[in-house]
Amino acid sequence: MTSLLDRYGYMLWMREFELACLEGVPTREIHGELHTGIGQEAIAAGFVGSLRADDALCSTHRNHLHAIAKGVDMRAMLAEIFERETGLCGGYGGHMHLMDPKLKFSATGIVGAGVPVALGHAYAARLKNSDSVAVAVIGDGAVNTGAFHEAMNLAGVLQLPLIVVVENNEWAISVPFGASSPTATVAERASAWAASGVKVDGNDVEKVAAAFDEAVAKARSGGGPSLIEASCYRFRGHFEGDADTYRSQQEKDERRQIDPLTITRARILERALATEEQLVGMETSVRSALREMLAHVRAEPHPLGEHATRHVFVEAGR
Amino acid sequence: MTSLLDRYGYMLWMREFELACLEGVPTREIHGELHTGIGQEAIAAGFVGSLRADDALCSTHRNHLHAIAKGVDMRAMLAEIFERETGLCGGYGGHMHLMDPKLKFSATGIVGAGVPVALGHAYAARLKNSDSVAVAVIGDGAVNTGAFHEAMNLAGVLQLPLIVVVENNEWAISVPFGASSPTATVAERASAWAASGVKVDGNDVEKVAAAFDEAVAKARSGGGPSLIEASCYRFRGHFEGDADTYRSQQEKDERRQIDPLTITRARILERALATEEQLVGMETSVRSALREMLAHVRAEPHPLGEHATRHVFVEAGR
Amino acid sequence: MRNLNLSQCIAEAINLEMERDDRVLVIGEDVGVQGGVFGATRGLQKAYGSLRVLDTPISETAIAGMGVGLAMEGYRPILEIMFVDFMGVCLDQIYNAIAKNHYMSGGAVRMPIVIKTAGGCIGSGAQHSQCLWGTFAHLPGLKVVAPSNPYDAKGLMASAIESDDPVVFIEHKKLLLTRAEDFSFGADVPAERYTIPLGKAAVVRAGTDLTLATISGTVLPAIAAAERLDAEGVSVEVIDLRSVVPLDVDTVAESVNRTGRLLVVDEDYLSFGLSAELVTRVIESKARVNHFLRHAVPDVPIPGALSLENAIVPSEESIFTAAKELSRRV
Amino acid sequence: MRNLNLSQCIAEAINLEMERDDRVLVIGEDVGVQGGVFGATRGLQKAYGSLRVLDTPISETAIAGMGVGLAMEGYRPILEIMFVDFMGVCLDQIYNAIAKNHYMSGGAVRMPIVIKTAGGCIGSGAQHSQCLWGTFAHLPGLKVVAPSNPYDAKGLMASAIESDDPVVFIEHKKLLLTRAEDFSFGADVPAERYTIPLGKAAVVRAGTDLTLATISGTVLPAIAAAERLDAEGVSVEVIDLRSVVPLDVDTVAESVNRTGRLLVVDEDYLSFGLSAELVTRVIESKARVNHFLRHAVPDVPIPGALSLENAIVPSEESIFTAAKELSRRV
Ligand SMILES: Cc1ncc(C[n+]2csc(CCOP(=O)(O)OP(=O)(O)O)c2C)c(N)n1
Ligand SMILES: Cc1ncc(C[n+]2csc(CCOP(=O)(O)OP(=O)(O)O)c2C)c(N)n1
Ligand SMILES: [Mg+2]
Ligand SMILES: [Mg+2]
Repeated sequence: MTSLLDRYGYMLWMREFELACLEGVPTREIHGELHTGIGQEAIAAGFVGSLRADDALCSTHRNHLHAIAKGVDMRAMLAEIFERETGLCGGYGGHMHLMDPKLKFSATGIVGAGVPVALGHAYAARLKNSDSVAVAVIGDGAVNTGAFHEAMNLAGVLQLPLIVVVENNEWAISVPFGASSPTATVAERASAWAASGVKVDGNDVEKVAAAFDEAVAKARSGGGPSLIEASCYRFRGHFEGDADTYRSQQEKDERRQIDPLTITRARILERALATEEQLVGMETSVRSALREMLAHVRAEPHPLGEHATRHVFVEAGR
Repeated sequence: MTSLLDRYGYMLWMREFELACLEGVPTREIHGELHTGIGQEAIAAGFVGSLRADDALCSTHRNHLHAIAKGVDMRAMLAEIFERETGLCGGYGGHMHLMDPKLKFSATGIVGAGVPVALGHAYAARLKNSDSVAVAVIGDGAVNTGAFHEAMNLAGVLQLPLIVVVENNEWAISVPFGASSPTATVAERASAWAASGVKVDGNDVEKVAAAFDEAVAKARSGGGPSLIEASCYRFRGHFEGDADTYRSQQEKDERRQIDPLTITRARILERALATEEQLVGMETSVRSALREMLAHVRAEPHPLGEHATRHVFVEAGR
Repeated sequence: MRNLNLSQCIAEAINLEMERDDRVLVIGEDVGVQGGVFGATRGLQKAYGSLRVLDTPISETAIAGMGVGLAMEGYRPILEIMFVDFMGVCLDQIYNAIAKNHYMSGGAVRMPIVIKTAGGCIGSGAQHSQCLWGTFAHLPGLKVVAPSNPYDAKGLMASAIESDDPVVFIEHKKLLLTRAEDFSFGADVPAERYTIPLGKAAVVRAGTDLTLATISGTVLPAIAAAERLDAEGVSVEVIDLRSVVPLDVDTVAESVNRTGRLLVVDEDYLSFGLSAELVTRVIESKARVNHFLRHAVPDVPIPGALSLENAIVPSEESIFTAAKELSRRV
Repeated sequence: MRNLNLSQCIAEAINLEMERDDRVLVIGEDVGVQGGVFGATRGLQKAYGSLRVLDTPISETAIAGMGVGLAMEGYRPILEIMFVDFMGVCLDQIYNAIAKNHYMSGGAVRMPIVIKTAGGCIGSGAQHSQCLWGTFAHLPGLKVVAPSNPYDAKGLMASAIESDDPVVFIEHKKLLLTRAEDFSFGADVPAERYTIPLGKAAVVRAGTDLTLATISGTVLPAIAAAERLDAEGVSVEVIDLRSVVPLDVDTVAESVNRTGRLLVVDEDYLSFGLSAELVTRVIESKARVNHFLRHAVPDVPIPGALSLENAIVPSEESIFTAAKELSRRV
């Protein structure tokens, strides 16, 4: 069992990781649209402990936290995001395409496209007669893609071990959830695909963990697909550089008050699972570990241009 | 109000029309995969009377009956199907692409692709502040396409006047409904898109008409989208030439006994809406009208090869 | 000079068309309240309301299919597919319906639709950096336009909206983000409406030794490279194709007939695309092509790291090198 | 001679691969119980069960995406997209994931996937008649194979399955429906397993005056046209390219070097496709190309009526005419 303190530790790593990434944008070390999960840590941290290495996790454009939860090497991730040769994908992928086949982790920049991929992993479990599961994490906006429907449908038909977690941060770029969903919740739609549906407070890491663990257990035991909707709020713009004028300042100010790290921290203290000093110690050590990691990554080389034509094909091509 | 006798008349035209089409296959006057709606007439005949010229109907590969219900000129249809210059589309379309813009009728050969098109028509009604509606007819197999989901979702969000009729003939080529649907019915999925859902006996033209008319009335009055599932059975192979070995002979024999024309005819007699003689008279006259139509169409010219490069662009292209 | 950037010019063009023609609509993700992720539909929803400028869910197939239905109803929808890379989720409606309905209906149905999208490399990796005009150009029934500067962007967008044919309009992300004053040409954009005919290339720099034909984001670096080649004694004529379909072969052929050398620079993938088609058509036109060279993304996905991207995407430097090499061929 | 038709040969090839490699799967619509709408997966579900040969709903994006996940799990899925025309609904997974995952992962992920589909004209109209190999070929990371005869179909399918790269395998509908005895070559198919390397063209008819390069359904009519041209004193060498990616330019260039004339016949759309790419690459190879001609579908959707289709799709007659014209050019 993953303790609340452990989860808080993960959340700290996640937050600090994202903060480290932010540094690469103004310095132009990171290009393209960097999407961070700041404010949404309780969801990914809720996954921890339920997944094994042989379970798959397919993520999105906003994928760093999920990769951390799956156990992907953070330094390799950071190096990939900072476009280094030492990155998880040698610099070929970039921040939207973190992939770690050993841990069955992958991400895509196409909204909704990870769900059919997770379906394939789930089908592999069936083929292997194994009890491994597949998780797809998506945003609320992805529920409206055809890919989501097709994959959910097939998972329902075959009752495959697929768990789709919807991080409902209420916005898909500038489009509010209500303008893209005909139903009040995503969870209530689950029966259309013969899946279980549940909505949880995504700022409550324990609630997420309980719902997630239940869905995983159900999937492992042949109980079929689940759809978990976790409410949350994206603290920053859609990507770094987004003017984010579509959300009112008041909304942003208010909602950022509800910080999953603060909530979890308070709970830990309340339950006396750790002392204030211990927590500060944890926080300081994570922070400095990440500072160090970043410094190392920054010293690493960029991939060589002359290698850019590698890896198009395994065998001879063109 | 369209009488049952009128509907039977439509069903006769539909059946005879399809039988006429069948003749063009062995003679190689019709190429490609011809799909007929024989056995499914009660559904399209149930549309009659509810739709106006300014309502749209978007159909599928199995589209002839829907076109007839919408009032498309049968002779032009037959000529198109028989690949004549005088055809509805001048021979450019073929049997899967009957299009009559004046009646807002169109068809597509891509499964599911008609639903987003109907959505566009429904949105046009909103823009025009008109009470016209849009209908998409699809098969049970199309419910699993991403296009269906995306269009239903947007119709639900905007509460547009979209009616999707699912002709559930239990088979999508060789794949039975149960192997592609996670739910026992399509209708029960409707709430996922904030649509009304209803399942009707698609062999009962009156039940179809009632459900359809209700959905149209609801849509006209701003009540939003509906999903109507009409059960039926495809009497012939998926297309002419299909060996159709995936359905047992017993199933086919049994199910073809339940013929919507026979059912409707018996009901008419039962209710004394017409005499046997009158019905035979109707049947004979429709049959001979179609024989004559076919003879005429067969005498019409094929489009000239030298015209094949027309109509790619309205303005100069390449 | 008004110093508008390219995305403002696009918005202005759409605005002018929407003003004069009620049938023009804008449908897509983030086009309304936000005015487009690149600002290219800014102000339109305020001006024309949320029905004519519709923010949609992330449902590109619904967007594209809606466009088909709306066109059948007499509307002239502008469908925004945010990045051209996302076309794969809705290409069916684009090539099987939008591109073919006019033909399949024997001319009875018209599809006056603009598919407005952003392409090009800005360090965003394999799924957010493609150009793909070669993909659309291969599919009959679509016009394919890609402007290189603010002036053209406005005039070509007006023509695209006015066209009764479907037009895929690909805006280059880098240009969308470039300020007008940083354009060496086409930065001065009149406030009033004007159109630029689709299918007319522009000779953006005159030269005598070598014809360089390109489009979209590589026009500016091509001109810059040409300036530098002057110093090397090579006079380069630069042609901005403006559209891939129609492809203005005449303008290129006429130039090559004078220079004898043709360099095609393409930010899209090298093979089975613009570069081979243009080379082949110019030769077919009987122009005197003594030497030609293609310089394009060498059939490689766009890599994540900028150091890799820079190595495969045509730049001023690489264009300079390619042109120089071609100019020396004997 | 066993007189198998082409679809049987494909099924046999898949069968042999499934027998030797448990990781090979078949996923698609109607591939199981029915054995494929063209019979090209016949018998496989009976032999390998409904898990390894899965009948799916009409959900091509799910099919293609599943393939990605299964490949990551070490499987070698054969994904059937019934007609190549339907690719537009799932191209995203094909070109943004299947084609790029190997690259985006820096080589860590492999996508040994076969996308098996049917193309070509048989009087089915604009949405059921396309070839589209040019579309796939433009997108880096995909191999594109299209066999012209039963022997090649079997051997190329074996290689496609064995390949660690994704392969789009386009079977021509007309060939699928042609009986083996009606093939003038490649009709004799051994029962045992064999492979034909991807990217090696075949000189299917030797000649000295003109090189005719083509692929898939137009190889047979090209040979027939060539026979007739003999009578006119024109000796035509016919090359079956077999794959569009890799494109065997060497074999074509070597031939053209001898003949001086190149005719490319393509049942796919003319522009921005195979024909221009091949012409350009042959010229780039420095082969002596005195004259060339492209004969392909003239950028027109495939019409419904056969009388129209016949006017725009290359046939024995039209190939004969094109070759004759080219042979007379001076
Ligand atoms: C198919 C597709 N359409 C559009 C986009 C552009 N896009 C990237 S992220 C995004 C919003 C996603 O919203 P949501 O799924 O709620 O995730 P969030 O960003 O809120 O985490 C959009 C529209 C895309 N990447 N792919
Ligand atoms: C996107 C797409 N996938 C596959 C096909 C091939 N196809 C044509 S009809 C059909 C079955 C359709 O079944 P259903 O929707 O139930 O309609 P029915 O034929 O039973 O009337 C299939 C798979 C297609 N035309 N389009
Ligand atoms: Mg969101
Ligand atoms: Mg059906």
